[in-house]
Amino acid sequence: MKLVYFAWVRERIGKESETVALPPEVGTVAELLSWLRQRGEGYAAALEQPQVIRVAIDHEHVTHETRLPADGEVALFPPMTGG
Amino acid sequence: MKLVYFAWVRERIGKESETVALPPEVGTVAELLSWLRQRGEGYAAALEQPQVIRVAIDHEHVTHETRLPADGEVALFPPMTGG
Amino acid sequence: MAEPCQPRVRVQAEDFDAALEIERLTAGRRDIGAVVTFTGRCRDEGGRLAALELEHYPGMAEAQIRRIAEEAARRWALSGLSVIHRFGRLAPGENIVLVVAASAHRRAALEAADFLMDYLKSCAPFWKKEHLAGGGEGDWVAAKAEDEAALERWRK
Amino acid sequence: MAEPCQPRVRVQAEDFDAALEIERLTAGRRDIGAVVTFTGRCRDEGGRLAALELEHYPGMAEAQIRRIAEEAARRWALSGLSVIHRFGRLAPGENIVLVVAASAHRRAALEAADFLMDYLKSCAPFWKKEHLAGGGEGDWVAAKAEDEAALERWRK
Repeated sequence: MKLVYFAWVRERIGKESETVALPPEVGTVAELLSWLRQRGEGYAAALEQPQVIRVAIDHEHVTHETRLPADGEVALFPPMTGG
Repeated sequence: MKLVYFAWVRERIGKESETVALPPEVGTVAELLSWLRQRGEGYAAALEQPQVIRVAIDHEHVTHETRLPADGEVALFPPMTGG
Repeated sequence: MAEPCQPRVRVQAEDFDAALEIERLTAGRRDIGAVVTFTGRCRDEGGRLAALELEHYPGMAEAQIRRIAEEAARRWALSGLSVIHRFGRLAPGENIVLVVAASAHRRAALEAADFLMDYLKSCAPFWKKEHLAGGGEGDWVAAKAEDEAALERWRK
Repeated sequence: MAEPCQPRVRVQAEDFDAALEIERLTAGRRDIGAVVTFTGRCRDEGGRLAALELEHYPGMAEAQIRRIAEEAARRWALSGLSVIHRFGRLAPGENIVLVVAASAHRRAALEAADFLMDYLKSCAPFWKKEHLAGGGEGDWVAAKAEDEAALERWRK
């Protein structure tokens, strides 16, 4: 699974993107966020308030209840401030 | 009193403006419209539905109840279609 | 709130340039977050019209637009406001009216432009006569009840 | 109603020219009565900022703006719709975003531009980092609750 990060999520995690192999028990977006938080200080800081994290799968917004695809690009980012 | 006319009010009356001496009993805009209607066919056609006629005195909108000034420019016209 | 901005108002036969009017309101400004332009254009009404002839009441047209624009500048915190209204014979595709509203914030600029257009429609002394595509004069464009009704939105 | 218009969408570092984009939507058209432009610009926040750095999600940014623009084209009878969103470092006074909406009628053009700006604000994957006038980086601009609330206006 390719993960991409933006704005302060990217800054706190310390990388723009990475490819991870998810354990089988990680099935939803919410579970992905919980799993990532265990991966280190930067992840914990980025995801300490998971409810504010916005998520897109393959360029489409999804909710935290959404099931992850077998493959694809999952993006994590703060609330958007376009316009 | 100077009277000016616009759009179909002007076309029906057949002139752009005129100066009239009002009889003393013509004190309000409504009375002016009634008095003008007697002045000929064109006036009657222009003012047959006096309630749709919009009036300005010295470039400011007024109601039909407004008292006429001693002197000034009174404009009669149809509902506006600006913009 | 700061003093209301001084609106720029012009009534003219000539065309206008929206980009130039934006530039006039915004040049050198670092406090403007939103600029809205509204351009009203002449339509051919499905091929029926050759032109619109815009008659206006000289003097009152400018005074009245200024009153409307000053009311907008009192209601919303605007950095700048320009209104240009043309008169004379205008062909389909030609510009009729321009409103430019600049503000720190988007809602003020959008609402001010919306307000201006509603009031220009029903309260600025202009009248439109149709010239038909087949030649000859058509009717005077009638005011619409919905345009008068639109003013209610702003009476609060 | 006719087919919805095909929106033009661009995400780019370069500046844009509102007049050129108006021209692109309206050239040769005789059926357009109203053109609204909304330009969002970088503010210095009372002298506090030297610049905003706009980060975006390439690919998704354009796709997401297109989805929003297509929704606007379905909701309102538009003759044309263009959206351009910039990214990169932008100084106060520079343009950030442009929406141009053209329609036969003024209300459709105004509402579509209003809708677009509300949705771009909260739903387009851009993030703004402050660069301070004194040098150094400031904070990421936080999303405002009022921007999220503004979307409620369109849920009917």
